[in-house]
This record gives sequence, C-alpha cells and structure tokens, in this order.
Amino acid sequence: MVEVTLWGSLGTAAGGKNKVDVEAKDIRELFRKLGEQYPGLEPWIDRGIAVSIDGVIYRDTWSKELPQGAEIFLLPRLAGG
Amino acid sequence: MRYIRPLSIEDAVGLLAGSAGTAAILAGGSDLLVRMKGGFVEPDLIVDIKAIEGLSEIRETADGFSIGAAVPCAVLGESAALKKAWPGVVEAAKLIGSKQVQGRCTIVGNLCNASPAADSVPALVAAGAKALVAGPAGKRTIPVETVPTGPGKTSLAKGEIIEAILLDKRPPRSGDAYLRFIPRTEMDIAVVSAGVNLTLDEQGVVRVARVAVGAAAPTVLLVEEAAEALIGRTLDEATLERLAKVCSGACRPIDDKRGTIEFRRKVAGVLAKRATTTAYARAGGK
Amino acid sequence: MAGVAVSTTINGDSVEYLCQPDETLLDVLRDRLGLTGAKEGCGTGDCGACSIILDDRLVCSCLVLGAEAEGRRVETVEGMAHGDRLHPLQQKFLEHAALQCGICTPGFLIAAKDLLAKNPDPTEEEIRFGLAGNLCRCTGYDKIVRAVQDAANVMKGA
Amino acid sequence: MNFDPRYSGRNFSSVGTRPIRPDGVDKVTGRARYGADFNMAGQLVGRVLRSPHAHAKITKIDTSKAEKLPGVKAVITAADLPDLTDGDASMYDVLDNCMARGKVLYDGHAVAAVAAVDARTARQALKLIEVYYEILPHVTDVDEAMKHAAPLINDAIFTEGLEEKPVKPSNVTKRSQFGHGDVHQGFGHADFIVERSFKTEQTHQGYIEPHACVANVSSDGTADLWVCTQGHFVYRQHCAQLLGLEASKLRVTSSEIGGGFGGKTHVWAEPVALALSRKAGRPVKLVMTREEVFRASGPTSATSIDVKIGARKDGTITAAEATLRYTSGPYAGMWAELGAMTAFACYKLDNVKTVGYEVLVNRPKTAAYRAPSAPMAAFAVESAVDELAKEIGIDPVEFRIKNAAQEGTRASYGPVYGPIGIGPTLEAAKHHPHMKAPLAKNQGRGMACGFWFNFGGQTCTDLNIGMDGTVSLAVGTVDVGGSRASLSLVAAEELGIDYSHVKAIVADTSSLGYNDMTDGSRGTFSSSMATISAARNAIKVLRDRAAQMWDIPVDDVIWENGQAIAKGEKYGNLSPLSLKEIAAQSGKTGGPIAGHSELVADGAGVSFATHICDIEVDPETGATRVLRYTVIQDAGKAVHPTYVEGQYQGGAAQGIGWALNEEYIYGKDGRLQNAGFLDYRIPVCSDLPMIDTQILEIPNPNHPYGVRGVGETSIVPPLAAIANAVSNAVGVRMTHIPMSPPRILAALEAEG
Repeated sequence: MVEVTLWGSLGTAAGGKNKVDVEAKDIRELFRKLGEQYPGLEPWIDRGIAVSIDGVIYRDTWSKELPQGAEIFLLPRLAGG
Repeated sequence: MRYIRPLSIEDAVGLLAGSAGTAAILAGGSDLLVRMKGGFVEPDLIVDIKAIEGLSEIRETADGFSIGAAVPCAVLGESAALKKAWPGVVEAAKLIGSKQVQGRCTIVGNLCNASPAADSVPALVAAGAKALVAGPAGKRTIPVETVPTGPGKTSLAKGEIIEAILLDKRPPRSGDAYLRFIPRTEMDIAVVSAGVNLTLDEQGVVRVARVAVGAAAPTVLLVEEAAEALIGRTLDEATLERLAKVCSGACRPIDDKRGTIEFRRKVAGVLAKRATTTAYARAGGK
Repeated sequence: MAGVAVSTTINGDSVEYLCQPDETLLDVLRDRLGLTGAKEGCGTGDCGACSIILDDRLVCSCLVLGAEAEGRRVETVEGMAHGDRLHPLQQKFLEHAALQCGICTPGFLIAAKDLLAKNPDPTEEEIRFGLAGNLCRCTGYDKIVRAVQDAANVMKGA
Repeated sequence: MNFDPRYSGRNFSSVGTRPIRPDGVDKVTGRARYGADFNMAGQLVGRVLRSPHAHAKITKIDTSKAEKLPGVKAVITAADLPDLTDGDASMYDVLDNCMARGKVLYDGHAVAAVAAVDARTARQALKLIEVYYEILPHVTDVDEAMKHAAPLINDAIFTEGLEEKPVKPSNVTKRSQFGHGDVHQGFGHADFIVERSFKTEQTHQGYIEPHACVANVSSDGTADLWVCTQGHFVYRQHCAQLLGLEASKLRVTSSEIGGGFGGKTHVWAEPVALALSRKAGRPVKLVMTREEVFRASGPTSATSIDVKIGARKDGTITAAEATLRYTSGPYAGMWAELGAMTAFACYKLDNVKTVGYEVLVNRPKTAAYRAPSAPMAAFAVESAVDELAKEIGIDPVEFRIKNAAQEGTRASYGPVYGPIGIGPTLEAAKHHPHMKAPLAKNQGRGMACGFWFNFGGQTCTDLNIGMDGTVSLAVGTVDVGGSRASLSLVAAEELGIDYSHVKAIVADTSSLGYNDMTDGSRGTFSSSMATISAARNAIKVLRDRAAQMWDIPVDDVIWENGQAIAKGEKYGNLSPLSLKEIAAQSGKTGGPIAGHSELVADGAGVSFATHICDIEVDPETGATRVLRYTVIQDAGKAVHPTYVEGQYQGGAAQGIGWALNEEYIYGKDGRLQNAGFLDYRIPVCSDLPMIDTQILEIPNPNHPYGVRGVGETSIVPPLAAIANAVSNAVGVRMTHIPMSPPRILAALEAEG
C-alpha cells in the first residue's frame, strides 16, 4: 500500500481528497487502480499525469516501481520550451 | 512592372512624368522595398536614379554643400568637410536604421518618405536645408520643411524628383546637433527627436537659432518660439528650461506603439535641451 | 512582366542571370543562384541575416533589387574562406562558440568583415554598435563580440 | 530499462572540454541547410491567407477566382483538412489553429492557402480568394477576458477544476491550485506583509528563422517533409494524424533549426503544406514571412498576477500566496498551472497557496517559450520578496538564503526536493565580486532567483562503429545549440576514444525510433543518457569481438580507456586490443559493430539560478541601460561548458529583452500593431554588456554523469532582477512588464 498525494485540482476531481491509499507496485498499476477507485481521475490520467517519487519526477516511465514508504506525489504533465 | 535606370535627370523626369500607372523612384530602396514586400505598393515603373551623373556625389560649392539624391547616408559620415560643417545633419543621417541600411538609404529618401519620425529631417529643417527639385517645368529650390505635408505625403508634383539637398556655408561660431529617443540603442524609429542649429556671437550669445522637433506632429515641427527662447541668450539653466517647456508645448503628438502623448511631450523638451547644449558647445560656446 | 538581364560579379566570379524587376537580390542569390548562405529573417532590413557586401558597402540583400547588381561586385559568406582555409573570423566564431543555431552567423560574419575592413582595431563599444544591425536570439552576443575581438587581434598580427 | 541511470562519480577525459562543434564549419561557410534552404524539383510556392479580424464568423469562402488564375495548382480551406482527430480535444485545437473552421479566433488565423508556380502568382491568388466574415466582439486583455460581460470565445467551454460544475460557459478554461499548510494562519504570524499586483505583456520567442518546410505527398500515401522543428517525430505524429497518413510512411527530416525556444514545438504551416501538396500532386514549399511569424505562430502568455507574502521580523517567511491569470490564446492551455507550480519553488514554505486561471483571448495560441510561464511568476514573486526584504530591513540575498529550499524541503508544487542548487547559487551570488562593485548615481543593483523543472522523455539513439574505428552517432533530438558537440563528447568519453573520431548527426524519422522533442531542457540530458546506454551496448559487442579474436571467454574481457583488456594472469601475453583494431576485424568476427538504445530519460534534476544585474536609469526619459549582468546556475555537470555558458547568456538576454522592451501591442480593433523586428524590439548587440557566467556543478543523482538540463532556467530571473535594480536605482517599483521608457517615466512622474 502506498500513500499518494494529489495536487490541488486533481484532489477536486477525486472528490475533494488530497491523499489516497492505493495498493500498487509500479506507476502503471497506480494509474489503473486510481482510475478504478476514482473514475473522475480517468480523463486526467488520459491527458497525462507526472509522478514524483521521492522528489524525482517521472513523466513516462510507467514501469517505475513505487518503493514502500516513498513519497508519491502526482503532478500535471509538464510542457517545456 | 518595369525597372529602368536612366542616365540623366531629364530622362528620369520624363519617365516619371510620362508613366501611365504608378511610378516609384529608387535610390537606396530601404523604404520602397519594404513597402513592396508588405504589399502596400506595387509600382508599374521603378526608376533607379543611381546611374544619373552627379547624383551620387557630395559637392562643396561656394554656397555650401550639395548632397546628391543617391548619396547613401554612410557616405555622409565619410565626408570630413561635411561632418565638420554640419555634424548634427551627419549624426542624424547616421542614425537611420543599421549600418546595412545606412549603406543604402539617402537623406532625400528619408525626406520624401515623409514620416514624421524620419531621423534626418529635424536636423535638415534646423539646418535650414533646401531641396533642389527637378521636374517637367524645370528646376526649383524649396525649403525642406515644405516637402512633407503629412505622413506619407509630399508637396512634390508628378514627375518631380529631388535632385539634391543644399546646405549653406557656415558662418563662424555655428554648431548643430540632433538627438532622438529610442527604446533600444539602435535599430528603432525615433519616438521623439530634436534638431538644433545655432550661431553665436563672440560673447557666446545665441544670435541665430533654429529648433525642430520630430515625431511629435504629422510633420516635423519648426518651433519658432524655441528659437525665440534662445536668441539673445547664453545657455543658462533658465533658458534651457524655457526651451524645454516651449518645445513640449509645441508638440501635438499621438499615442501609438512607440510611445505615449505624455512621454513624447516631456522627452521632446529634454532632447531639445540636450541637443541645444551640444550644438552650443560645437559652436564654441562655453 | 519582363525579366531583367543582369551581369555581375559574385565572390570574384562573373555571373549572369535573368530576374524579375521586383525580385530582391536576396531572392536571386538564394533561389536562382543556389547561394543560400544569406538568410531571410525578416525581409525588411531589420535583422541583418541577409547581409552582403555590395561594392565595398555593407547592405541587406533583401533591400536591394536583383536588377541593381548590374556591373557591381557582390560578396557573400560563401566567398569568405579561401579554398579550405577559413577566414580568421570564421575560425574564431567556431573557437568561441559564437553561434548556437547559426542562422544569423553568415550575416554576422559579413558584417564583422566589413567592420574590421573599415576599423581594424575596434573597441568593444565599436563592435557592439557596428554589429547592431544583426540580430542574434541565441547567444546574447557575448561570444560573438569576443570572437570578433579575437579575430581582429589575429588579423592585425597577420 | 536494463540501463542504470544513476550517477557514479568519475574522472572525465572528454566531458568538460570545449572542442569545436561537428556542424560548425558548415555553419560559418553558409553551407548548413535550414528550413528554407531546401528545394525539390517541380516544387510549388505555398502561401496562406489570414484573417484580418480578431474574432469573426466565416460565412462563406469563394476560392473559384483564385483557382482559375493561371499557375495556381491548389487552393485549400478547412474543408480540405477534414476532422480526423477522433475526440482528441487538444489535436482538434491544433487542427483548428492550422486552418480556421467556421470562426476566426485571432488576427492572423489561417483561413485558406494556395500553391502556385511562383511567389507572385501565389500572392495574386490570395487576393482573389473572397472570404465573407460576420465580425464578432473580441477581447485581447487577460483581465477583461475574465469579466462576466466579456465576449465569449468558445461557448462550449465551462471552467474546469471548480468545486461545483459551472452552469455558464466562460473564457476561463481551467482553475488549478497548489500548495500546502494554511496561508491564513501563516499571514497571522507575519510581522510584515507585502501585497502587490503585477502585469506582464505577451512576448515572442523571436527566433531569427521563420517557420519553413517543403512537403511532398505522393498518390500512394507516402510523404516527405523537410522542416525546421524542435521535434520531427512529434511533427510526424501530428501531421500524420491530421492528414490521415500512416506515420511510418511520412518521413520527416529536421533541417538545421534557426532558433526555436519552444516556438517550434507546434505544427502550423506543416499540415497546410502537406494538404496543398496532396491536392496539387507536387512538392510545396511554405515559408512564413516575419509578419506571419508574429501574428500567427505561438507567443507566450500575457499575465496578471497577485502576490502576497508575509514574514516575521527575523526574516522567516510565514506564508505566501499568489493568484495567476495567463492567456492561452483562443484554445485551452496549461500555462497558468505551470506558473502556479513554479511561482514559489525557490523557497521553503510552511504555508503556501497558488491558484492559476487559464484564460482564452483573441490572440494566437500560446506556445511554450523557454521555461514556459516561470518568468512571469518569478517576476511577481521575486519583486515582492525584494520589497519584503526592504521592509524588514534585511539584505535581499540574506533574506533569500534564509528562506531558500533545501534537500528535504517540500516544494510549493508538492514533492520533496532531492539535492538542489538554490542555496549554492545564492551563496555564490553573495560572494561574487559583482555584488561589491561600486555604483554611481541613478544606478541600481538587483538580483533574483529562478526555478525550472527540466524534464527528460522518450529517446532513441544509434551508435555505429565503422571499420576504421570511427564512430557515427545518430540521435533523434534536434540540435538547437550545440548538442551534437556535447553528445559526441559523451560517446567519446564512454568508449574511451578521441572526440575527433565521433561524428554526431540528427537522424530523420525513418532512420531511428521515436524521440520526444528538444524541449524542457532535455536535449543533452536525455540524449546523453541514451548515448551512454548505446555506447555501453556497443562495448558489450566490442568485448565479445575481442574475446573471439583472442579466443577466450567474453567474461574475461574488460573495457578500459578505449581498449579491450584480457583480465587475468593467464592472459599476460595478450596485449590490449584497441577499438580501432577490433573494428578493423569486425567483418570476420560477426559483422558491423553497433550499439542501440531506447529509453525514457526520466529523473531530470530541477534547476535553479540566481542572477545579478546593474541598471542605469535616465530619470528625465525613463531610458534604461544594462551595465553589468551575472548569471549563476547549476548545470549538474557541464558536458561542453562553452555551450552551457551560451545557454545561460542567451536566456539572460531574452529575459532582458522581455523585461525592458518586448511586447505584443494590440490595437482597439484587435489587430497586432507591431508584427516585425522594427517594433517588436529584441535586444541588439549594443543594448547588452558582456554576460558573465558562473557554472555550479551539483551532480544530478539520476544521470550517469550528473547532468541536469541547462537550457531554460536562465530566462526566469531577469524580469525580476531588472525590476529590482530599477527600484534600487530610482526608487520606483515597476509592476508592469516590459519596463519600457514611457512606463518608467510615468512611474517616476507619479512618484514626483
């Protein structure tokens, strides 16, 4: 079980929660289960969400493991110049 | 569209006078080609005047200087005699565009483009320069300030060409200066500008003055009250303040992408003050 | 529209071409003669990317008609190196990394060549004002100015 | 990914040196080919007809006269680009932006296009296209657009991210919020509070090369596109989707690129050129004019920002809050969201809250511009931080050091930081000689900090070893400023050979796997990671070949300093085999030797910078002069330090332009007034001093060499650094960017 923190707007889409517990071993599973548990999040996941694991931001590595006790934070997918 | 390069001023006048559609004179092309590129003009005839004898020369005459219509502004800066006599006119001409543009552009083109913000025009107006006009009815000489009549408009008739700009010989203790305000250090069109031309007496008292302000009205303004504020005086603080005030007051500027009414008004006075100080020093005033 | 036949000299070679009366020299160089070193950044004389030397005078080729080149001498960036030997400015631009994207580089090299021909020992301020007609958006000009200073030193010694 | 990207300390022999770039000679001799430097036999000239109106319904387009003009080979409108986006809202926006469908949404919006035998004919054809408009009310200002009475740009937009679903459509497409703690409580503990509102005008990336492409579509469904872009793989995907082509049949070649800075991350002309070519059955070259670039590419947002920061007497910030409104053009964006994330990223805050609003206006669709959205937020925040330091009576550098984020700090945008460089850049600034240099009258010194995320992304690289032992490196990230030199250094480093034996190129979309764009400061970060991986894969092959040549087990072969070494006493008489020797035998040991890699380069380290500048103000005219400028930034590891300096200097120069003179100026009619380099005033050479740089190297733990992205952060601090310097020079707090002379003079006059 990992604790996942949602940024402000995403929290609104998850029914006002800013922290959720999810049983997931990697980012792929996390997104799948988040979508199942909070259908309001699905359009956000489709558009792209980045995952910060202990401060390191992952945009595309869905195979990245979520270590127990790690700080997991969801962020909007970034654009750059 | 035709491109013709006549060899005489008479031929050029004949071509322009006889053209059925729109005709354009090409000297430096730094305004004409930009307008063509933007689709604002599509002349039927382009008359390139650079092959006309004498038009690419600066001549020193008994009366002063005659600057041919095809002389690029960069060449003005290379004439030691002109620079010594009319440093303000030369510095104004050398402020137009970039080095690249100065290699092409001419003061006659700058005058005939009839932009109120043209850099060389306030300096020429302050200098009391004249334009030698050739046309179907012969030649005439007119003060430069009578050439532009409004943004993009001139008093020249169909078939007329300005052949040269004439500058008087300088009396002793004379000096001129030109300053403009631009947001960057180069490459901008003047937001507001001032040209000043002074002649002093042996005591350093201003005897003759002409002050012109650019980009502050539909045409360059020759500010008579500014000259009056200077004549009979040396440059003390009060005189300069009075000068700045009348120059600011004479402005009839607009708000546009380059500046505001308030800004132009205020800075016109500041530039007039500063240009006057420079012109005064060049005239030997202390 | 009748074409204009032009005989001119480009980088020391005699060249003849036919162009339209309203065609710029830049378009002639690029589209008719395959000399794409000069670039069009604006087409209005504001960026200097199309700089060439016309009869020893630095100009924007976008503000010159192709027809006007008749009987004149045109120098472009393609003529700066001698065979495989780069001009000192070209060499110093490389060494100082005075280019990032490189689109403005041909114009800067030509403008700098003209500058040093007229003023072999310019101050930093003279270089900056001398090159003010050439826009660069990548470098902040720092390395360009240094490259020109260094090239001036090399050329003085030569 | 079987590749371990973690940082391991090592001594470098190639990385950190400053060789000449591999594409250099072509670029100084005029031979390098940019977007407009390529031609195809039989090519037509494409041109686009654009809306003169800011907002209007298109009631009818009659192209019949244009079609009849001799020399015209194709005329297209939106009807020739049918909607194939299949519910993908963001791609639909891209399509609509390429060619207006029913409504024009800004001055410059494309409505039709022609392909003709020459430019003159194409221009004439545009004049013959008759477009009938029903003009609608428009809005270009961000604050005006948020008002209830504002003209609606898209009546299908309902603000997203609100607690309750709105019942009325709005120009606000989204509200986003970040932060933690309780700002209300935090402000309660403050002894000093600064609260201010700021505005910044829209700016453009200002790349010198206008968008240009040559498109060639064949009747069999294959196509070629030559284009200047920051991401040819992304352009391929977008063009294929919009045109209904199979991606693998559309080969996109990225030309040399004449600057992008985020502005060449988006398709505009390319789908149009492809559609013209498809209809005409001939190649089409489409080059935007400079005017079109300004009117109809992707400038940055105009913004309106409120900031409130409170601190205790001892200089501890107790709470910080910001509301940020960013224009996104007439289509939904995420620009305010980025501003809201970055605004307070430099600081360690217990109570912080930021709210962003994405606002539709009748201006071109906003695109990324170098650290998109961060400079405006930093301008507001760093101005307020400086003012607060002044009120408390504490040195602005000390104040920032005291409140700077550190390893373990929870960032204002959410996660907890790893090792970061904000503190070290501030310490370096504090001790920099620039800080102590004397100032004269009307001169002031300002400083400010900046943050950018950086990111990595999908990357694919091929490394091929020739039989002469030289290496060709094919990368898929477009080289915008010297990355081929950096990547060659990395390949040389990893293989243990000399830089001169590596030649890097940017491969086309048919020669290499997918690569994300060169954006987010990712070019050197990601492609160096992929290059290291590819080189390590090649080394595996090299070891195997050496083992064959020696006839020993591969496990006994190690790779060191560019050669294979047989490990162990028993191989004492085997002299090492160099890469060159192994390569020479490759035909007999199993064929060509290559290393490939495909990976997602995640874990780009965040980046911080501190800038110091001295400004002189002419109090009579409001004119400013930048006297001295210093950039201090963390690079992780500078692969090619000269090009790192170049990124620092270039970003600073763009920021200086933004701060002082650059802005989009719209008339009351909603038309852009200054669509050219004459009146959109980017800095010229004589406007700037030398820009001093100091590179700090705090290794990124998630890159084998410790590399961080360096491209973007340098544009973040200048707006605020200059505003702070102006304030210190003449005592006026400028809250509107650009700080053009009329604005400074007006502020001085108001101050009396």
